[in-house]
Amino acid sequence: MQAEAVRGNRLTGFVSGLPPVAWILFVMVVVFSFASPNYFELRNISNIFIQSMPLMLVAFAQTIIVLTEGIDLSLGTQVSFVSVLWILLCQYGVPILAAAAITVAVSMGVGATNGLIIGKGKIPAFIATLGMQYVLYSTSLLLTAGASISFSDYLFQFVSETKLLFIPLPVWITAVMFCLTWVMLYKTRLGASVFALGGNPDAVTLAGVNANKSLIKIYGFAGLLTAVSGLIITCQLESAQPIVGSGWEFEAVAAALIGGTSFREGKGGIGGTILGVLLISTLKNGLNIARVPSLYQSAIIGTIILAAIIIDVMVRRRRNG
Amino acid sequence: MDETILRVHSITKRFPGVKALDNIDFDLKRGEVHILVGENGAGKSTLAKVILGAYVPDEGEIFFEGQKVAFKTTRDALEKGIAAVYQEFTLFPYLNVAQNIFFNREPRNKLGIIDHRKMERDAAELLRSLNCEYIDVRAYVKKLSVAEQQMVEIAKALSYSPRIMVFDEPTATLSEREVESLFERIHKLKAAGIGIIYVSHRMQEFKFIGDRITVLRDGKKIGTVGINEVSDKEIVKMMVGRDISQVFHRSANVFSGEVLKTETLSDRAGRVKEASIVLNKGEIVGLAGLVGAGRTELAKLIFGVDPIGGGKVYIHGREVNVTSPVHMVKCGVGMVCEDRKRLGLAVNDSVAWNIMAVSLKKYFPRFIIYYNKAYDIVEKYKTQLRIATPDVLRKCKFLSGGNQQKVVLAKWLSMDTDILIFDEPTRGIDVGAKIEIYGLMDKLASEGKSILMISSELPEIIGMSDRIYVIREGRIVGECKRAEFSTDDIASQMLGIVGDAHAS
Amino acid sequence: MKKYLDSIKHSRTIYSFVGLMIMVVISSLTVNKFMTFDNVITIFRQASTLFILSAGLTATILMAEIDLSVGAASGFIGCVSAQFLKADLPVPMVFLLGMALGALVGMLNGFLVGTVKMPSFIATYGVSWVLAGLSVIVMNGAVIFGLPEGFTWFGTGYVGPIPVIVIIACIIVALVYFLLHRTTFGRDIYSFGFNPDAALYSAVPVNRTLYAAFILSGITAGIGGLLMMARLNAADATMGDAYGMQTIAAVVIGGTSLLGGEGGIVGTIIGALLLTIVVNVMNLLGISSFAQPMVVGLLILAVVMFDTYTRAMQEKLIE
Amino acid sequence: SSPAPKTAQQAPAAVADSKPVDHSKLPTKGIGTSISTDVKAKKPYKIAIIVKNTTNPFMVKSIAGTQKAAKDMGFECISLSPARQDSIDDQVKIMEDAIQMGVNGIILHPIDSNGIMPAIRKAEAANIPVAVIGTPAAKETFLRSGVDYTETGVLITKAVAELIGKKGKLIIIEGPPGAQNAIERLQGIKTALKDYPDIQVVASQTANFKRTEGMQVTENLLQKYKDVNAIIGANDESALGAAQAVKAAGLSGKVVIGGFDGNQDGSAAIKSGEMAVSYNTDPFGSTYLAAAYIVQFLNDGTKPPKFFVPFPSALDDPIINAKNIDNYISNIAWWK
Ligand SMILES: Nc1ncnc2c1ncn2[C@@H]1O[C@H](COP(=O)(O)OP(=O)(O)OP(=O)(O)O)[C@@H](O)[C@H]1O
Ligand SMILES: Nc1ncnc2c1ncn2[C@@H]1O[C@H](COP(=O)(O)OP(=O)(O)OP(=O)(O)O)[C@@H](O)[C@H]1O
Ligand SMILES: [Mg+2]
Ligand SMILES: [Mg+2]
Repeated sequence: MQAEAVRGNRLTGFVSGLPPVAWILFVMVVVFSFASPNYFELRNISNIFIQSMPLMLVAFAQTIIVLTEGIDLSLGTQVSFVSVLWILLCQYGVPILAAAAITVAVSMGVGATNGLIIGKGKIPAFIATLGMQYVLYSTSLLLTAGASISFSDYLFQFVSETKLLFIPLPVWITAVMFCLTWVMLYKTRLGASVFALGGNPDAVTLAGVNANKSLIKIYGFAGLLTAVSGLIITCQLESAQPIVGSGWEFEAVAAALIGGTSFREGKGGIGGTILGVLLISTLKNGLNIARVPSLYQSAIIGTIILAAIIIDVMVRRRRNG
Repeated sequence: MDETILRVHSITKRFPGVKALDNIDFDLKRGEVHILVGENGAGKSTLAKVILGAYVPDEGEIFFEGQKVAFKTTRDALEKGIAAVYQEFTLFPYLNVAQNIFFNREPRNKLGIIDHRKMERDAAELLRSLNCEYIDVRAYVKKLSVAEQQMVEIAKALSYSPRIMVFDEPTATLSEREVESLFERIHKLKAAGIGIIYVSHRMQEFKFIGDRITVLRDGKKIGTVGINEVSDKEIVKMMVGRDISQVFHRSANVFSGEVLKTETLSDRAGRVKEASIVLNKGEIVGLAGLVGAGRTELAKLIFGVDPIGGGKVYIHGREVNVTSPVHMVKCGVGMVCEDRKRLGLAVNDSVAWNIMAVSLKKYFPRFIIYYNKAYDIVEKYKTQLRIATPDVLRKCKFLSGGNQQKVVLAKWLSMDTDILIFDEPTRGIDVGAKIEIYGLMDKLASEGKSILMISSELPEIIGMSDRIYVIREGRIVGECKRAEFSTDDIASQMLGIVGDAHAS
Repeated sequence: MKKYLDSIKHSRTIYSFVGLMIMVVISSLTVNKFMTFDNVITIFRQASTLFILSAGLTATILMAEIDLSVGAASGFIGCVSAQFLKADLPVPMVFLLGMALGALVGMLNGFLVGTVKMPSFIATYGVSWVLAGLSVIVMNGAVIFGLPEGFTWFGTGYVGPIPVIVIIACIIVALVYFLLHRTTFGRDIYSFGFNPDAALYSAVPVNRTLYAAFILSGITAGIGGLLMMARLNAADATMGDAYGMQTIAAVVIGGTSLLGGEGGIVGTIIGALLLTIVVNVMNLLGISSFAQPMVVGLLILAVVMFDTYTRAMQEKLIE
Repeated sequence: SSPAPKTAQQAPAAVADSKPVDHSKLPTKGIGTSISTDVKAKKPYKIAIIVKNTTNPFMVKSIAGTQKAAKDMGFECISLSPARQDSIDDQVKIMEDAIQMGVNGIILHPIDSNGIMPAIRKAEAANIPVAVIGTPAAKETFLRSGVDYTETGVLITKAVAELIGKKGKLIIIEGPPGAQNAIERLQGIKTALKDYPDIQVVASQTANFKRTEGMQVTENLLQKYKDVNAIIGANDESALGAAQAVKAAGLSGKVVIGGFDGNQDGSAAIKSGEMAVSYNTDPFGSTYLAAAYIVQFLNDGTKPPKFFVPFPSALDDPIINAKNIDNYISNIAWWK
């Protein structure tokens, strides 16, 4: 009996210790399952996952940047830029995988440039990346003359439609990137500097770390994640859309914050971000499946996301006393 | 080669508005503890940081083991084996203890992957050597107490296996037990031939661990002496630059009527416990206590910055509902904060607007500002307090510490409140400015203003106060009138010990 | 001398002004019809919405906060007001309601930032998301047009050779200038922006000031939305979208620092003019509109970098 | 010199046979809100109408057209729109959601010809017929309806050219760069202009289908080209913006303005003389027609006579001008 009581306590302890986003997500899934019969089906769940992968990667990128007390407003346009660059290179006759590699490298370069402007140039991240956002937006439009551009290759279909052990390839790719990011964050010095920069930037320098170099690497790593996101969305749309990623940077911040990452003290991590992104995709998908008129959807989504962030802020404040 | 491990030759370092170090010579031998003392702002931390590569000196040279070195960053110094416990908080709240201790030096494999297990083992061992095995190496630093955090800072510095260690006020936030462990460790380091630079204000520590002592004042070196060659009194005299009696001037005053009274005042965090104090018209009341005793917390409660947990505040005999500084200023209370740059001033704003910050609504109750009038007011206080600035529109960050403090005082003088709380009013300013401020406080009191003064400098608090409250761990533990003042008594009350084992 | 207690003399606005002058000279040389009276009036007329929207925003940015909801709020208020006009409410009433609605939006932002203590960046973005969604609902997918003459006059009418909307913009800018630079409220904003903690200890009513700044930003967003609609003689749900980031660009290019305290409304006007001239000139030169955001982005980076550089230089000099 | 980027222009759908289908062969009668049909659904099918956004009346009336069709024919209409206006990846997601909901047919306004293809393939794999309206998909689907954009461009340009006496200066206000329909329409305009060598295009700039931008661009251009004779806006909204600017510049009556869509405000402008011509693009009727074809197919497998059934087409007298405006407003207009 006593053992049971202990276990009960542990369970309630575990449950009440869960981040608020887990709760909201759970409630949402229950509500949608009741609201529509074909909601809780494997195919739909799989849909939600596939649909959220590109945003998920951008949200990982945004999370590590927010952890450094930064922000990257150019992530969305980076996705578009990557997509455009890849297809363009293919159209010029570069082999598709080589083109992808070049694209990834360029994207990391773009990220690193952000880091350079912020660190060396001592420009607030908000402004530096706002400038970069405008520049990349223009670049993508100029490169494509504003139109979507396409290239046909079996690779696109292969990536977006193959399943390995019942799990679609984009999910695998994202999982791999998650592991990579996780290892970077928790198992390398760069990762430690992410939390350190957000927690106590002056002390980073005192510890003999070149903070500017770290920023360049961190934003460069974000560029890597965005690049993969751009490649996946290109495969999913089998074409490059010059403005496809616009606005993702904000959804990504929202996901990170809903997931418990905070702009202060280097607090948070990418685990919560997964839930944050899933919350946003579940919401969008559920509203459609439950046939909520599209007219009302945008306002509903906005309100719920705002509410989720408020709840997260409040609950954590209460927990920390 | 002689046993000097480090030599600093005519170092000068300037900051906007101050010469923090002026032509300083300094040396450190193997296996010695070299103590650096001086008043707040004397330049101790700056000297330490120059040695550590955190600041690049404007002039001068540094020799490490006879070799000239030019550190550009702390990394350069760390590579030579010069590590430090800084005065500031240098930990990262959301990294764990082990990660903090080995930050940027984590053991890793060829792929760059950190070996957490080894790191945690090493961290635990280090902490054990400091008698701190109770600190969980996997806990976020954020969750530790202030003292525990300080021990982690010390462990972090030790983990570099340095050849020179710099301790900048390491004991300020430690309890006795931890101080003992630290000293034990310092003695071991000494025995191992490591040179130690030790910055502290606590005189009683000097004799216990020190070998030589260097006194700084206003960025200048006053002298270096063997620890056994001087008395505490002489050290104080070197620090202050003149006899204490010359510095403090207090006119005899008659006090009439209570202006401020607190009744069992407590905060919510438990740092202030049932404090009852009284302040009379025309009186200067000192609040003595160790760093962390809760003096600032009490002041913040009275000024309405922090929410009150229990108790009452009376002003002119009437109970007031302490809600916010806005309200307390209306009730006639003003506060000069201890942290000038963070809380006292908008350093990027001009002198003029800083002076007007509080009193603006008093002079311009109808919302609209008339520049001519504002300008006249600013000029008046600039002249009255002799604030040295070529232009009242100059940003405060370009002023020296003393002048900055005068700006803060001008801000409150222009508001003309009856009650003033001065928290460390002379921290980090030169002696000249100090004397001016003491004179001003005396004048204010004789004009019938009441002052509650918090200070960590006993001579100052004894020299200026009409009455003193001693506060320890959030409680008022003693009260004495000017006639009964005795350094010994007050110090032992502050420390919570009975007897006279302490320096006079 | 006494006059210059005003912070303008000491702010970086001067660099933005030099930038504007350089731009004007280059434009006059490259575009032959640039310095005509008509074109100047056109530029001002086009910039007037931006003037109004970014005027209130300047106050929030001076406090080191940001209001990303300006564009969405102006669009939303425009949409709601269009419905009011359709319901035959009198024009002055619609203006009042529009401003009240703006104040309400500002209050919501103030609540989230000041009371809930969310970062303003994300709070106002959330609010803008909700408002954009509400605009869609309010319009129900329609475009409202054919607004009463008495109303569209504010957007399209002229007093002599000067468009009414330019006059209104100037009045609002003057009012905000007065508020920011000549009142105790304005000083509170600056105090807060320079150092919120010091402001608290200086008995500045910090939360009230924060609310007030967001409310100001909401009200100007409301007026901007109304005039945008009057100028277009129509309202649609997406009309405010373009202004979300453009207003911030105007403020930043005008030399107001996102770190708070530095800058002011004069800079914002210059920033807004610069942005408008860039678009105007690119149109006149027939340059692809795709390149416009690039120019804006580079302008933002250039201004801020130049500012940071000169600041560092000045600090060295004073030492 | 670089090869021009390959755009969806080269996709097969765009070159599909776009000859109008004889009225008598259509399953529907009439046009605009008066459209009707004899087709009845044999089962209560679920048919989804997926639009680009919910802010444009054109899209909203597409939904309305499907809803009327649902009532007339007896099926269930599900309307969906991207949460982020005009976002292609959101549109792909809602296509997938629709498939998940088990719809029997989809009527779709694709945001992008190429980007929508994977989603269309998924629908087809699930045996769901997809009828596209307006912007075509990159490959042939069950049906394409709505207007032939190239044709609209040609016809409006001809109408404008005749009104200015086949010579003079012309400003083109383009649609959103890259938007399929805008590209085709511009193509049509340029094709038609080949027949009018005396008409000179002095400027061609984008206004993104928006009234504000149409106004600003025109304001700026009018500084330089005060003597312009005509302006063609890529849709009514941008043309209305241009009209606003022309009015503000005091050039009312001197500039012939043409637009496309025949929307409510555009119609009013034609009536008041501020605009000269527009083209009835009838979203209401085209989705209704698409729905009728889908229901026929679901009933008994009947396929449309060919892939692209333009509607309204030249046969429907789509040009709206001062002469027929009253009839258009009272009997035909899709926006009522
Ligand atoms: N980063 C800085 N920027 C500007 N001024 C500085 C800076 N650091 C120190 N100062 C100034 O240099 C002088 C010496 O400061 P320092 O910190 O060395 O004093 P200290 O002796 O360590 O005092 P304390 O006992 O308070 O720690 C002070 O006037 C201080 O205000
Ligand atoms: N128990 C505690 N837990 C956490 N922080 C503490 C504790 N006690 C003190 N501190 C911190 O130590 C610092 C000094 O504390 P406090 O202001 O109460 O002391 P004080 O008597 O005013 O000393 P001083 O004015 O010399 O700093 C503050 O920053 C406070 O937050
Ligand atoms: Mg110090
Ligand atoms: Mg204190």
